[in-house]
Amino acid sequence: MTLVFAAFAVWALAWWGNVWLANGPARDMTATRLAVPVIFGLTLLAIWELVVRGLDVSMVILPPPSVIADKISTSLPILWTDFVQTFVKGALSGYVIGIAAAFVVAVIADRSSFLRRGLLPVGSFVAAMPIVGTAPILVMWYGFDWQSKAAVVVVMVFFPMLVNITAGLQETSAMQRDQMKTWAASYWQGFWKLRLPAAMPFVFNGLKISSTLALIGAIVAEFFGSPISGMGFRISTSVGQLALDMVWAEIFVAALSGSVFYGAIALIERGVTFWHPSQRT
Amino acid sequence: MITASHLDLTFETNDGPVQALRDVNLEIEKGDFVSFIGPSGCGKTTFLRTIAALETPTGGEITVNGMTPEEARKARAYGYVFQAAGLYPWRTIAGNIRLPLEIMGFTKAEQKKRVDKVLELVDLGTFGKKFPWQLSGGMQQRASIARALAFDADILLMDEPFGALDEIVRDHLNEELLKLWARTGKTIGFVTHSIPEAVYLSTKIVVMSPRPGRITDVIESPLPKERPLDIRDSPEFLEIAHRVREGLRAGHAYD
Amino acid sequence: MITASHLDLTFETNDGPVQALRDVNLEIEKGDFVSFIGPSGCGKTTFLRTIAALETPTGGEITVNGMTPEEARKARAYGYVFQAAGLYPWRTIAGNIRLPLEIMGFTKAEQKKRVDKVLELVDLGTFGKKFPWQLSGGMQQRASIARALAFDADILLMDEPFGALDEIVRDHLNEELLKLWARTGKTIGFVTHSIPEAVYLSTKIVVMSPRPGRITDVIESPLPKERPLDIRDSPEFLEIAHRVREGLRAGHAYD
Amino acid sequence: MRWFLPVLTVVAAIIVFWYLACVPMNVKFAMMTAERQGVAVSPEGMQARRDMSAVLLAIRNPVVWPDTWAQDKPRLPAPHQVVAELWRTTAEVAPTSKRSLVFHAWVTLSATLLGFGIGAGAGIILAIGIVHSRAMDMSVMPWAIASQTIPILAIAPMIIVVLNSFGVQGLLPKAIISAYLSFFPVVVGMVKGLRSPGAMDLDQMRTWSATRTQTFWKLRLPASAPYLFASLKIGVASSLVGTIVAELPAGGGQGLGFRLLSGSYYGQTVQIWAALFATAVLAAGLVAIISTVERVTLKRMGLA
Amino acid sequence: ADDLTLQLKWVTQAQFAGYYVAKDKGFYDEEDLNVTIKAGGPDIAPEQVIAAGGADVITTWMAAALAARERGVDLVNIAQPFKTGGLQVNCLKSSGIETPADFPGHTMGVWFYGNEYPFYAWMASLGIKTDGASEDGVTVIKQAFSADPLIQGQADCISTMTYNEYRQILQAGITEDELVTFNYLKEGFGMLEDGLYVLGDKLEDPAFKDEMVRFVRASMKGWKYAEANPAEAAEIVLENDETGAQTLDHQEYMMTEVAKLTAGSNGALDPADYDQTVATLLKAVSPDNPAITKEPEGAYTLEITDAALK
Ligand SMILES: Nc1ncnc2c1ncn2[C@@H]1O[C@H](COP(=O)(O)OP(=O)(O)OP(=O)(O)O)[C@@H](O)[C@H]1O
Ligand SMILES: Nc1ncnc2c1ncn2[C@@H]1O[C@H](COP(=O)(O)OP(=O)(O)OP(=O)(O)O)[C@@H](O)[C@H]1O
Ligand SMILES: Cc1ncc(C[n+]2csc(CCO)c2C)c(N)n1
Ligand SMILES: [Mg+2]
Ligand SMILES: [Mg+2]
Repeated sequence: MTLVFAAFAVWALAWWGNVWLANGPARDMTATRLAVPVIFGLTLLAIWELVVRGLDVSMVILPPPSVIADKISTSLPILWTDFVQTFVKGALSGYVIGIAAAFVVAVIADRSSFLRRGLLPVGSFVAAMPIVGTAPILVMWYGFDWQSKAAVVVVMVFFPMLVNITAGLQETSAMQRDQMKTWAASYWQGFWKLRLPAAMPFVFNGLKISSTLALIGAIVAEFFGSPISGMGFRISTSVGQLALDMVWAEIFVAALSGSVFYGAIALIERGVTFWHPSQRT
Repeated sequence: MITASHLDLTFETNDGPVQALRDVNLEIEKGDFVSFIGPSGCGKTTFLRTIAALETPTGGEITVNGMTPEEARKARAYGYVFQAAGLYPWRTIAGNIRLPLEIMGFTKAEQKKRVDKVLELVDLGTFGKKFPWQLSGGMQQRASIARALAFDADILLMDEPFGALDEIVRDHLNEELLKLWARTGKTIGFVTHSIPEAVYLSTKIVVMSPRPGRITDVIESPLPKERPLDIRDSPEFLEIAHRVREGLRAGHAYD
Repeated sequence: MITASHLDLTFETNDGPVQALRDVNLEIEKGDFVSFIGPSGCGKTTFLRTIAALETPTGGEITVNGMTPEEARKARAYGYVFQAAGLYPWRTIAGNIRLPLEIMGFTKAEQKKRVDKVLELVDLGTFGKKFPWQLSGGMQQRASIARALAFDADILLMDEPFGALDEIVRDHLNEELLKLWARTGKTIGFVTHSIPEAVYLSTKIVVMSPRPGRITDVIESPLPKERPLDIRDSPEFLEIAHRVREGLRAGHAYD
Repeated sequence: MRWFLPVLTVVAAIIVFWYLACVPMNVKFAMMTAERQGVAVSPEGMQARRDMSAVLLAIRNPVVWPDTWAQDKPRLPAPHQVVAELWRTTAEVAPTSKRSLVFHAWVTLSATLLGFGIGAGAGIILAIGIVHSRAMDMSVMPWAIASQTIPILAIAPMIIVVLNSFGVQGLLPKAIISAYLSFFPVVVGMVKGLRSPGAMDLDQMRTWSATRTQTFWKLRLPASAPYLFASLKIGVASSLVGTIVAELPAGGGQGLGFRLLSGSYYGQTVQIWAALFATAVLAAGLVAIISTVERVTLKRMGLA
Repeated sequence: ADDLTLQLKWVTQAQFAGYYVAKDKGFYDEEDLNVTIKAGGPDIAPEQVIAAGGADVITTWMAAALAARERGVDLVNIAQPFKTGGLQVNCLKSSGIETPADFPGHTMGVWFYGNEYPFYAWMASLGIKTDGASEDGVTVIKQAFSADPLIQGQADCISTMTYNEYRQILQAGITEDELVTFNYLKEGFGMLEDGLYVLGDKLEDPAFKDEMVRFVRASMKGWKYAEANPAEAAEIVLENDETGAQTLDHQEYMMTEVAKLTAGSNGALDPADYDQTVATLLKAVSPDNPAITKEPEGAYTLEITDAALK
């Protein structure tokens, strides 16, 4: 029980520290920007450790972070294989294909308002189908290896991307489009030089949302059939074996790679849409 | 050179049609400097847009150099300066000015030459590498004018280009514009809210009035082509200004 | 009543500090109508904001009725009209005008009385129930002025309130503003780009110049309080206008 | 009605494509049955066809086409089969029967609504905290993002087991997982919305010396309404996915998620597709309800 | 009445008919028990549920139970209604498989989630590599819980239960003589399937022990009734299926097949079967598949069945 109280104390202390950092003299330093979330995360981990140990929670229900960290350090090769299988082969390729497909359809919808009005409602209906339902079907169609995982990811990212690209392509003002007209620009000149750059803030919005979806999709799809590697495979079989430390090790890798992926896209976004007001302060 | 006869333009909106232009007749000669003035909503912008084939008239006829406006646009006859600067924030000032040149397929070398020239013309020589948001409003407006000048279109259409500038800058740009016009012999259509500006610049002042938008007066300016700034204190100037003001007042509800 | 002495204000930006105000000294008496004029970026807005405690000076001192601007703001001494109308689209015109009254805790009955009064004042009596986007730009601007008037602050600060309006409407609103000022004896700070407007309205014209922003001239107007529109053709008027123009020109790089 | 014809066209195109796709998808099984009944197909023998392209087989054997649209457990059921199954499980059974999709949809819906309530509420509160506390903004936001990269399907069973051990059962565990998925879009949207008032709007409030609370109620909250509704729409759809995911390990029972799974255990593809469509209809319905509320509210606020 | 919760390993189906029949026919009531039966699913680990206190008694396979024991969940077998196992491997003859020696080079579907131990034990003793890397090994895929991979031609062999997936294969049009069947039991790798397990420390409580005695007695009565009346049992299962997706036809089939597995048991665990399961598991120890690494102790008790069946 003392450990549980210690957990509360840690929480209060760290929070106070963060409030001080965030509002204090160093509030705008890069180091502070990094330190605050890190301290917050470490606090969560500390509380987790203390509560699990304090309440003597069974290892088959929730292992403490220290045990998970230990497992991670001893299973790096497995974690790496799984990461390659799920993230690189499944999620990334599906992500790329899904985005490309969304672009093609968005341009088609852009050129014909008839198709836009028809495709978008139907598309949102299709997107509302839960992946837990579509995944088994796609595994049945595309086999057990990463191709079916990529297919699931394609289905998941397609719609958010389509919506965002379509919205982005509408983003130019009437004046900007009229300007292009007065120069007698062709559709594609207008597309490359005006509409696409203007759409970028939206496109990146979609890319960011899709990045978290892609990884989740690839992992979930592995629950419905997979080769004997992959993060989803490892998680589901490890739960069956009550190897909860392995489960959390994989979850950690998933969260880490997902966050890094997200962060990388946010970084590219800064570079590409440097001109947008939201990036300028 | 530009001829509008019995031009009508009606917008269909949710709460009924809006007649933006009714029975507009106007002749603009090659080399004319025509100003459009009139209260808000009288159809100045709409008329300029119709010339540039950005709106399609619902009645009457309009020809540009004997072609339809659409054909003239395809032939890249227009330089259009919109009311707001409308620079693309992801391109530098030079990049923005280069844009229409890229689209029209000028060579790289030609592009550079022209960009440098017009940047100089609007006093932005050292700002080519800056992004639009790093410039004050007035500088952006000038960049947008430079962009319209870069490809040497025969017809220059300008919709309140100096609206956001203070008097001194405005005077300066007015002078520059007059010089450019005198040198190149372009045809210029110019929308403004300022009476002195209209009188100072134009060979022909078109006064418009709203609901429905129509032309109430066309004033040929007797002023010489050469116009120093202090011509604005001359009796001829003041007389024309007075006539414009009267025409304008008739379009308002006050007094 | 408002006293600025040796006021400095420097903004820290990515590419170095920008000195928006340097060594600004100014006295504004109760009941003064002070216009600020000067080229773009000379610190007019910044100075107005500093009076209203929206910016904190980095040097020097400023007092409002003997208090700090912060205290004066807490005491609700200011009515501020921003350059854009800035009405909340989810509130009707009346609702927008009522908003500061709600915040300041006026009673329901008092709110209604005041809203009706100021709506009348700006000629919008029948538009209280409309939403902002159902009004033309000029009407929105008037509503925003009404809002600043509703709670009867002693000091009215207006940042280019008439910038987007055409000459005729502008003249009309200028007259109305002068009447209001004469009747209520408020202290008014007014930013404009138009020399005639500044001269027509003010008891005191402050000419500013940029980089760094500073006051280059303060002109006390000898014009009477009672000012018909055609006072603008009087020699006194033209003389002051000339002096303002000269001061303004000095701040520009041209000629 | 402007969208009616386009949607109809797209749907018609999809249906035609769908029927066509059924042929290669189901052709191998169709040829096998045909062969057993003595119909001549080419090539003969399962073995010979094993590695052949399905499209090729379909083209070479038009005789078996009708059968590809009428199988009991097809790889891809034909549209009319799905519609018939939907009809059978909605119109032809009492809505209170466990054989009725309406019944299962109701079970899923109730957990979704509860979860959505919790998630949207938590999301809004979190967003208010983030907007008003810099420390919360800096520390919570990155972790909120990280939380969404955790595969929910992996931890859903654990959440359920842990909650179970505290005696929490029934609707609530499902609702909590559904809330977990729906809070994020709401946080992101609401933070954006509450921050949408421009510098001038905020300055105006300052010239009136409005308090933080007044600024919140009179400026930030109304200004966030359009963002709120946009994110609520994404949130409610995520919420439904969350419930379905939570139903998988909740230990057999009622709900569309179970229908999906049990369909897959017994190879009943028609049943899976019917459940899928039911879910999509449910989601579309929920989004439509929010859209309607949005339209009415924004209209009354003068924003639409 | 005493409240009891039973956590099943899988969804409601005739595999668990005995318990549903006992509940429906009032056999639990007769023993003054109020039993809640919780259906399971692929993502439910009953071992975890019982460790977390979500159930008093669970059904699971012995291999999984022993594996959980090694991880600190003190599971004890109190009864074994399934005498023999229904797990088998089905291959397509057309793929060229006739004997286990033909496996190398082929793709095999395996159920994981605690069901994989028998497979790895078998492969280990055959000396066939399962890492997918070596030429002379098999490619293992994680098979979802259906017969699709074989039907769709994605695998040459898949795992099936006699009472479920096997029939799905036949129903999909593949005939018995197109199939090769390997029964784990016959291959000597049979392991005890559905047994009843509780936490060891709870057994120290005489009251709990008494509840278990009554529970096992009533459950076995249910099983024997189900064996004798398969049609009625199938209907009872169907009534208890909350998804409303099961078909009577399939459950009747399953009931007849399950009856073959339970027929030989009166509920008591045969220590010889236990020993064989342990021995088989110990043969398969490898770092990748740590079912158990050492002989378990106290993993079963005969006290409950002794008391229940006397
Ligand atoms: N796209 C449109 N749809 C409907 N009505 C329009 C449209 N464009 C302009 N109008 C209407 O046509 C009339 C003329 O508009 P226009 O923009 O030409 O006025 P303007 O003279 O340029 O005014 P301002 O001085 O305010 O720029 C106005 O009543 C306006 O409301
Ligand atoms: N928030 C800020 N951060 C950095 N620099 C600023 C900021 N606000 C104003 N400035 C700078 O301070 C100077 C004065 O700006 P201010 O807005 O007061 O000019 P102004 O006289 O109102 O011009 P205008 O006529 O264009 O409105 C300018 O150089 C401007 O770039
Ligand atoms: C105690 C117990 N252990 C494992 C299984 C696994 N199992 C048996 S049949 C089947 C497929 C669906 O019928 C699966 C996964 C079970 N059911 N019961
Ligand atoms: Mg206009
Ligand atoms: Mg300003």
